[in-house]
Amino acid sequence: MTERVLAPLGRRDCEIVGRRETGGYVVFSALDAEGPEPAAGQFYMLTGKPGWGEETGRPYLARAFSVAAAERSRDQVRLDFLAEAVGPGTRALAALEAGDRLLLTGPLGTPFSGLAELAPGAAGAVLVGGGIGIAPLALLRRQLVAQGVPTRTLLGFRNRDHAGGTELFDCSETRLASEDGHAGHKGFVTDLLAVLLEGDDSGSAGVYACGPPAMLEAVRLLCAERDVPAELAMEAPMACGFGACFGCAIPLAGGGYIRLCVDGPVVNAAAINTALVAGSGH
Amino acid sequence: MTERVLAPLGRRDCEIVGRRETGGYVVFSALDAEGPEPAAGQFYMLTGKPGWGEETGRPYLARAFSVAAAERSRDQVRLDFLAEAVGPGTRALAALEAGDRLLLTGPLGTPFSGLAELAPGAAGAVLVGGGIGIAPLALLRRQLVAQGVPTRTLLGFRNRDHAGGTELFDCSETRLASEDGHAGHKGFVTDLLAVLLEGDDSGSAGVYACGPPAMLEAVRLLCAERDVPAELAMEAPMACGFGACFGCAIPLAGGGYIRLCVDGPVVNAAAINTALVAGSGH
Amino acid sequence: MSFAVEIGSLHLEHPLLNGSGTFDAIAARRVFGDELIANFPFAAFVSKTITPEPRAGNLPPRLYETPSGLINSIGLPNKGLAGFLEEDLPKLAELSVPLVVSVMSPSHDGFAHLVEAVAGRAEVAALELNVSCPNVESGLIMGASPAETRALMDAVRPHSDKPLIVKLTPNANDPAAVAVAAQEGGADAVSLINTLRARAFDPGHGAEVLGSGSGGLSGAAVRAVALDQVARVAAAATIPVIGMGGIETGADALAFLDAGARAVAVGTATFRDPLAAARVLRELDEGLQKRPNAAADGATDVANFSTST
Amino acid sequence: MSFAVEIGSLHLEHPLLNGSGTFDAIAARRVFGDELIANFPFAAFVSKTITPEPRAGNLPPRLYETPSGLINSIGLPNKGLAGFLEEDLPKLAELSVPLVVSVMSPSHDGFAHLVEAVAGRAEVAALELNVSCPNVESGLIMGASPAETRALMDAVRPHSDKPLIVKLTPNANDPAAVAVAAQEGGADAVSLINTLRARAFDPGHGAEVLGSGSGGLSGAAVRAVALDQVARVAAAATIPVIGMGGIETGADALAFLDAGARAVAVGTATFRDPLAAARVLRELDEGLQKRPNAAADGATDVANFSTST
Ligand SMILES: Cc1cc2nc3c(=O)[nH]c(=O)nc-3n(C[C@H](O)[C@H](O)[C@H](O)COP(=O)(O)OP(=O)(O)OC[C@H]3O[C@@H](n4cnc5c(N)ncnc54)[C@H](O)[C@@H]3O)c2cc1C
Ligand SMILES: Cc1cc2nc3c(=O)[nH]c(=O)nc-3n(C[C@H](O)[C@H](O)[C@H](O)COP(=O)(O)OP(=O)(O)OC[C@H]3O[C@@H](n4cnc5c(N)ncnc54)[C@H](O)[C@@H]3O)c2cc1C
Ligand SMILES: Cc1cc2nc3c(=O)[nH]c(=O)nc-3n(C[C@H](O)[C@H](O)[C@H](O)COP(=O)(O)O)c2cc1C
Ligand SMILES: Cc1cc2nc3c(=O)[nH]c(=O)nc-3n(C[C@H](O)[C@H](O)[C@H](O)COP(=O)(O)O)c2cc1C
Ligand code: FES
Ligand code: FES
Repeated sequence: MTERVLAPLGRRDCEIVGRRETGGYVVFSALDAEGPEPAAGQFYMLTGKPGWGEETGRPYLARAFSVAAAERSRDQVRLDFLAEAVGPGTRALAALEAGDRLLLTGPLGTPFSGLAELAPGAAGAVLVGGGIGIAPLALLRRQLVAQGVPTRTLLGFRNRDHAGGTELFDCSETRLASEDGHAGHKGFVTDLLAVLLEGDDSGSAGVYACGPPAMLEAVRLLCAERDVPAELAMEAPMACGFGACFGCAIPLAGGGYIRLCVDGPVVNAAAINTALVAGSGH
Repeated sequence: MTERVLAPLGRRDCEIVGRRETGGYVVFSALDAEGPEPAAGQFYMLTGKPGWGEETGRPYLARAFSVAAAERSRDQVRLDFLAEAVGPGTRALAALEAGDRLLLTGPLGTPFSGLAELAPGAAGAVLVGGGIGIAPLALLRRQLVAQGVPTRTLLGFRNRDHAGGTELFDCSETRLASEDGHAGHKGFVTDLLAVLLEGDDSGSAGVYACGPPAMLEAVRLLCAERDVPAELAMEAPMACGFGACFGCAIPLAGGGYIRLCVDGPVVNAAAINTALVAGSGH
Repeated sequence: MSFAVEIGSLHLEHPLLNGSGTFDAIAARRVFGDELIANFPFAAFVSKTITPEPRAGNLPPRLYETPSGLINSIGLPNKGLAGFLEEDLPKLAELSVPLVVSVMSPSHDGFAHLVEAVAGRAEVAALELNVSCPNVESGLIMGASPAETRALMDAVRPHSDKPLIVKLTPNANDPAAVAVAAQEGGADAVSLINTLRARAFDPGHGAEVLGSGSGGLSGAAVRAVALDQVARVAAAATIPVIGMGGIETGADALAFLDAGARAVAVGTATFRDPLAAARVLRELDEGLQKRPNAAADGATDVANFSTST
Repeated sequence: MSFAVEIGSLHLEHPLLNGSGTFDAIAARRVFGDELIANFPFAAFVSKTITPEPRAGNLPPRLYETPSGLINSIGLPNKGLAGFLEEDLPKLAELSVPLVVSVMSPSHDGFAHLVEAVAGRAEVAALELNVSCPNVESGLIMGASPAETRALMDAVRPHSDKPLIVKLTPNANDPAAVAVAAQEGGADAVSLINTLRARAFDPGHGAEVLGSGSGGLSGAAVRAVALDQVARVAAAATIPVIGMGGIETGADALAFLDAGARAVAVGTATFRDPLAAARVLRELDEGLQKRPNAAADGATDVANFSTST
């Protein structure tokens, strides 16, 4: 799970084979006839079908998407993406239907580390997802469970309109939080994390988190306080996804920047300066 | 038929209610809930659905389309357009399906004159269409026939791939020509016109033509030679369609230019300098 | 929400104008009828540029669509001063909004004469000086350098008390310096951007597509460039700035106000939708209401808002 | 079809390069593996601009998508001369194509030192001089005027015999005059366009989006502007011109050759598709074959073709 899976060179033309709505989100699936199986935390750059320039004249560049599920059958890989329509690009992708084409490059980026690597000796993994950020954790959970790693999952949502995709997780192991109280604990998912880490012995867990910048920053601070190793899957504006543009800069704790697309999107929480980077999510 | 029908101010959002292929062309139909019935020869500016910028980054502006059929039912008008996919804009329009939206402005432009006005005392009308240029003649033929004007129709096509839509005409009154001989006379539609005018008494017909620049120029010269009054529905690159951009210039016989979108697209053949205007068709 | 803007003695009910040469109110009335007069989308009508003598315009083709943009090489077809005053001015006077007449001449004398003749008509509220043409005397584009612009202002300013708006060219090293020169020469406002020099080739045979060889780029493609120039000009000059270049939505218009423009113009977007400006105004109003600093009672004033940034 | 192009002693198998700063061959090899080396899409690799000292780059956000374009404010992050020579150069030497190193310094001395140190390395086939930065001595952009450009050439030319390519800035009154100055100062080629100055504002709160305030526009939106500047430069200069700005298809590349460019570079299009340049090359070949003047035996030569227009 810790190896970066290489991407075939170039952009591939894939067929959309499914689309369904899940709460306020959409899951769309593409058949990748040439690509490898991605590791959890890796992502793809996606482009949807052409059409008239919208009033905004966008989208123009491809959009970065984590892969939420990947299933190999014979020599094809079915990739499931979880989308929240927040702008012209995600809107176009969320509107794709079976039979449409999807252009993709990937898998890209550094995946999540294995638990033994992130937190040697830890008894289990804690997954903390917020909003659309639950996507890469769905694939991570599957891979951890397949390896027999005890895994607890905490998922948080703003409100009913900004929630969905929990069926990608096994509900018996999942605890929910929502700011409007429509599901689970009324409040932040990091409230759940604080309680959970309180009960744990120090050093007994490794945390994997993905979500909005404010959530990731709260996770980073909580874990730093308690010396719990943590990996964060972050966002930044990305033009290329493969290290070409230097646009996806994230400030390091020691000064300077990394390119999130090649040295991330999964970063060790201790390595970065803050998860509250301007432009790094919405 | 000679009055310019005014356009409602602004762009309207219409529903596509039908699409069918006809030879190498496509007929698509939209329901115009607010607009008037257009006169033959008028056109609309059309924009299809938004999407990702194609590799070419186009289409951006609306595209000019003649109306091929218009049928009022209660307070709605069903508009049929005949499309040949020659570039990104026409490709996007030809791919529209029932349920899609179409943005349109119109009806625009000066329509064909009535026969009595074009050729006072003439016994009948001759319609000469080439390629996708048959579209406005389909509507004109219906309007002439409804007025009891004897109408003969000559339609020409390059080859099988660039032909279609003849079912929009009544085949008993229609003669075909094709350069590859796949239908009707092997040769140009203007061959048919020359023969037909040869047999006619001078002054007994008025000609209405629409098609590629070379065809229109041949019609113009033929009719000038024989003193037959003729109207040509021409093309020019159009950014706006309502006189705003001055881009659609067509040179006049007496020098200077007209704007084809407001002083055309139907022009009297005697008024223009040549139908072979650079950029005025493909 | 009070949307009114003053540019010298030119009163605008709201901050949206048309770009010169991108709307012909007379032709549009033929097409859309009197509905156009009742629902005129602009706060003032800016005429297409007129020149001393009639011009037929450039050889076709005059248009070429580019990604999110349009190249035009129209060549300023117009009836000339006499034809404009006689035929067009009476019709334009029927509009319900103030009239701004755009003028251009390749010589200082010609420019001064145009300004005097046009400004002398009561129907005309203000003039826009199109300085994107070469000066026949110096061979330089009139608006490409501060010195050329200042010399032109010195030649025309004495000929009218009406507001003179200088329309800057974006094909310059330093539009802000040109704007300052216009201001020092007595301009009441500057407007920008005019089109960016552009060209296209036909893939079939490799020759230039446009009849005149090259043209000017407008539309959404130039918006980011226009915003940068407007921000630089507004930071350097104190007279009002009228911003334009690719405005298609209220958010776009708001960005120009944020950059320091007092009013904005819609050009190419009108080609796609004759009422684009009306939609932009609606969206602009909504966008301002959503601002954290928008007064709860809806008293936000665009003019104040934009000068305060 | 022979596609080879010579730019001084720099031999290119075909006319397609990458734009400086739009492809990182080292990072791409981490992502795509050795398939990248086997199928390298460019005829030479142009490095990101390096400066004398290391630079971290600009504050994020650094990117903003515009209609058919991209604004970047990357700020030239790089390891500095020493870091580049030590860490990157050995890796770049493993590529199967010649290496062009882009350099920039805010002082003439610094520029001269960079040129000498980089050109002294056998792995380096040619240098590109990025002159889009202000000169610390004069405060003027080095490439914005002919005089500044000539002074820079006089300072650096004596320090290397390798081909020097001057990368022109498009934010100038007259890029053709700057190109001629570079040529007179001994440049072997010029390349253009670099990005157009651009800016964006956040509709939510009205502040500039980019961390550094403004940035540069690239991508399809700038293509028509780039084609005009390339045509003007190629008409004025006799040294080879490397054209770029929004090239995404073979037809686009062909248009730059028609405008007079000898070679072309693909930048932003690579972000959408890492193999965009390979597709562009294929399409360019097809486009040339379809030309009425294409020799039936396929002997059309891009270099001849482009110099003959
Ligand atoms: C590694 C990675 C993985 C990701 N995984 C997922 C995923 O699995 N599912 C998912 O739904 N999303 C995911 N995202 C986020 C997704 O890529 C963005 O939401 C998407 O790029 C936004 O594009 P858009 O066109 O829809 O919206 P945009 O309009 O581009 O952006 C949305 C918001 O950002 C601001 N914004 C940024 N740039 C602009 C601009 N140029 N113009 C206007 N507004 C702008 C606005 O406030 C806007 O509301 C991921 C991002 C990264 C980096
Ligand atoms: C009044 C009027 C009525 C019309 N009625 C009809 C109709 O009923 N049915 C119909 O199918 N068509 C009709 N047309 C033609 C139609 O508007 C054009 O075919 C359409 O605008 C072409 O757009 P496109 O994007 O498909 O192709 P484009 O690529 O815009 O143009 C097609 C060809 O023109 C050239 N070209 C022009 N501009 C460019 C450019 N910017 N970039 C690249 N190539 C360019 C190319 O050679 C290309 O192959 C009408 C036109 C007018 C003026
Ligand atoms: C077809 C066309 C014609 C134009 N004619 C003129 C003109 O006569 N005078 C002038 O000052 N500007 C002219 N312009 C420039 C516009 O007024 C405006 O400055 C420019 O198009 C940028 O705005 P936009 O992107 O909203 O169109 C013209 C622009 C276009 C597209
Ligand atoms: C993200 C980004 C970074 C760039 N960095 C550099 C650079 O370091 N040095 C340079 O000379 N040009 C740089 N450029 C400019 C490009 O090389 C090229 O001139 C410009 O982008 C136009 O080409 P395009 O439209 O194909 O991208 C950069 C462009 C982009 C988009
Ligand atoms: S997205 Fe381009 S370098 Fe990271
Ligand atoms: S298309 Fe704009 S004036 Fe005719």
